[in-house]
Amino acid sequence: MEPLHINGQQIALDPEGYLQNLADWSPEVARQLAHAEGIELQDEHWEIIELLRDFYAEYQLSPAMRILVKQTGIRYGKEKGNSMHLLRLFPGSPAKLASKLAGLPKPSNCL
Amino acid sequence: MILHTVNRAPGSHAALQQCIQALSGPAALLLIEDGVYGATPAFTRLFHRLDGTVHCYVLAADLQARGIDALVDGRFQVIDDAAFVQLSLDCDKMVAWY
Amino acid sequence: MSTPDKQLLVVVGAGPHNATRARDALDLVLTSAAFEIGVGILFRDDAVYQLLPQQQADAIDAKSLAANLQALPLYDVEQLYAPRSALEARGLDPDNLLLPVQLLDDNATAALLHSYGQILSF
Amino acid sequence: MKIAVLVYGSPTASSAAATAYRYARAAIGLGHQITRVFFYGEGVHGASALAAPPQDEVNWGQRWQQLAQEHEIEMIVCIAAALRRGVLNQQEAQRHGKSAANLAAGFELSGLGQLADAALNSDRLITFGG
Repeated sequence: MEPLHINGQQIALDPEGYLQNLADWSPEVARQLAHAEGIELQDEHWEIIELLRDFYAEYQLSPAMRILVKQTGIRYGKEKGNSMHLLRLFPGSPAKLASKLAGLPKPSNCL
Repeated sequence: MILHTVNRAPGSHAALQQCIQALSGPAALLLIEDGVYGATPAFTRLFHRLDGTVHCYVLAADLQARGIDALVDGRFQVIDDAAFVQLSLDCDKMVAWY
Repeated sequence: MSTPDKQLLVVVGAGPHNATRARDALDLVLTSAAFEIGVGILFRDDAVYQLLPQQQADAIDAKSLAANLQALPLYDVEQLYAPRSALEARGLDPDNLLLPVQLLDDNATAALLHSYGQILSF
Repeated sequence: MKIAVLVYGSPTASSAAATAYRYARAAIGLGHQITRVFFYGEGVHGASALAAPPQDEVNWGQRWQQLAQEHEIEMIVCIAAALRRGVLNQQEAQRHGKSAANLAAGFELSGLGQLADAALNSDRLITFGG
């Protein structure tokens, strides 16, 4: 996929638009990746992206959907800890899409 | 009853010892692949811990392939592939040690 | 949670850097847990080395299995076991482990194998 | 009886694929059904269509293909383990920008859920370690 251009730097993407190099992630990268998916990031999106980045930093894992829902509830309250909230923010498959925008490794389609 | 299989040679690997340590009867212990070397007399001491409720088997094809079918210790019953299948069905689950 | 005969016991015998065995076992556990299948782990033999705190996998450019293991409680995987003899044989202190594991004597380890519906060993 | 088989060893570095094959054939011969064979860890190498052993040696991948075809056995290859080791179907090759695909016909890439399912929903799960 065409690379992103941020501050004169090229950010390489793989064929599905995931970062080739996870260290390239920045909030601006997330904004541009989201834009390519037709999403304009709002505060509620950033909450999930931050949660995913913290989760990954601590456990070196991308959480499965069920775990993401649970963790969202613990951190941001019950009204957000459900799959409807996540589906509204990240349509289709929320755990996968949000992980992509958060700069986590591409899942192996394992689940 | 649990079927335990061991596929590593006892001379170079601890799988057989580890299996025997975790065994309690009633159980079946089947040696396969390089594990069949464990059925030769040099290793009988490893089996002293087992009581009569642990039945010991060894897979015929793997013995023949290694030229040791004449060396099998009397504790073992030599079985073919079909008997292996039957044994795995007589037991309700298995643990593979490798 | 599923009934005992529908629960899996994943038995792992490899240390954290022995090929991909420890990770393969853990991946199966996490997948099962994500599908809400009841799953326990028996850390046998060298697998107790997985439980050492202060592992620094990045020193050999490896991914940290220890970090992954610490996610187990979040996945509601709380049936964690290790034979006391495996720790003793390796001179490890049972009070200084990464995760709260239930220590078993050899008879209890054998009984544990009998108590699960299915066993998958790595 | 419905029997599932797990192959966890590579066809060159272990006997897992060979022993599992003999077991499966014997089980079918006794009238049992092998529902699924799951290839995990180094076992995924057995699903490469590019293995080209000499003619006087057995190609275990091919033997599995034949057996699966004759007896309608699902042959599932763990996708995560396969991607790590370079065993890819066309779709994954594209997803990952690779120049070739090598998953042999008759094998299917899928997730570990298929192994958990086989463990809980078959009469037996028989593991062949590497």
